[in-house]
Amino acid sequence: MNVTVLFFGMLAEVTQTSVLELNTNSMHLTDFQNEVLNLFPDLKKMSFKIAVNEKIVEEDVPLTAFSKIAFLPPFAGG
Amino acid sequence: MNVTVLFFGMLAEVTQTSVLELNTNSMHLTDFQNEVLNLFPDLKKMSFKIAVNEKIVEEDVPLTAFSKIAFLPPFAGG
Amino acid sequence: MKKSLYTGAITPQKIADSIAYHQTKTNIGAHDIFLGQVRADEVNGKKIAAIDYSCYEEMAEKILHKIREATFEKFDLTCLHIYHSTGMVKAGELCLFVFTSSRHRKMAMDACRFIVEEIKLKVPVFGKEIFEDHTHQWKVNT
Amino acid sequence: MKKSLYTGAITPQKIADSIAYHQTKTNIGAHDIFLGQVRADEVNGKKIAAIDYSCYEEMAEKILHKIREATFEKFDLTCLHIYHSTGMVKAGELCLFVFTSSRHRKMAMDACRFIVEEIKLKVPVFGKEIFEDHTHQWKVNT
Repeated sequence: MNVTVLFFGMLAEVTQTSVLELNTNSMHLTDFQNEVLNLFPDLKKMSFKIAVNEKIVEEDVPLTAFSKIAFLPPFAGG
Repeated sequence: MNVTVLFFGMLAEVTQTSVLELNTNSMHLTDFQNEVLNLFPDLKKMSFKIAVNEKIVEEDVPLTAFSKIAFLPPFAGG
Repeated sequence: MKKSLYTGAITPQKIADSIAYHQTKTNIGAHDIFLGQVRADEVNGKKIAAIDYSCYEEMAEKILHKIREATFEKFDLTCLHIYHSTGMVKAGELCLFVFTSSRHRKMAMDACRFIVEEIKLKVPVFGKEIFEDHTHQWKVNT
Repeated sequence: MKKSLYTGAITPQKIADSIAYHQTKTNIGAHDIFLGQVRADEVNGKKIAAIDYSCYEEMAEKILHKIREATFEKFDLTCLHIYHSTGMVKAGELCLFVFTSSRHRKMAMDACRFIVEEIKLKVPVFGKEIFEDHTHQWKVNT
């Protein structure tokens, strides 16, 4: 299936893209995350959180074709 | 000696004056305060603090001809 | 000595000017502003239309000066401004403006709160609450 | 849904307009305003000239909406406004404007602080600190 991946801030600088459609066989977030990290090995040294459909996710969750997965660097508002 | 007496807010309403020169024999604040309360008996039911020369005074202090004695109702700033 | 007592209501424009003036101070990271506004409270069916503030001016300025000094000693601030109205301030208008600036938010916020509490407690200001029918009562702080 | 993200720097005039707008609400007794200002910090001899804020916009607005709701639940407020800049904000300019209003000071101040902390913690905003020589680094919150 195709899922949408978003990168923000310094992560987008590393991946050199801010949005990506990715064809994946991963059915769960952890597998998918590893796929992305293998695609962009420089991400492995960076600290980030992941949001699925605009919600921070800290455990493994199933993915669907509607999943929009965002890689977020440390927040720096204010 | 003559001392200056000031009344503020609702106290000035009761005494119907905001400043007064008072000739007194009192050498100390407590005696002087009683004099003033006898002059304006309605003050007795009111809550106030006393400032001598712009400083709140809570104990008995000696007075001089330079003493400026202010009767202050509860503060209500802000 | 810097004056803190201010005749009449404090206008939003005065606040904007004060904020704008601090934009050249580029070591500031956080401002906190407290504003006191006169409420149109209802007492026994009568509405407060304004507060007429009087004060023991020389003493009030002295105490406000001391509060400023104590604040700078306790908190790491870049700037600090305090304005309190005297005279008539209508319901909805502003009577108190406390403005603290610091590198970081915590200092600015802690200092602002400290100042507001000190003012309420220590500054000899008296509020005559004027009702719409021109009768009045004296403001009591809570 | 009320928008909180704001393109470019927040101007003192916007703040004045917002304050003035609340003068008709005569049940308000206290306002607290927090302002975040971009500092011209020096890093290895280079000065920060501006911060270019980017964010995950849909998520940020959703989270800001939740923060607003949580604040109204926790604190007895009359009004509440939050604005955070996106895009370029120069050193000395304002990037965050939190405005709380209540009958009494404690509520307004507690709520304002709560919101500022929540924003720092939960809103996906990212600051690219641009130096005067056009190089950059990424802002880290403390």
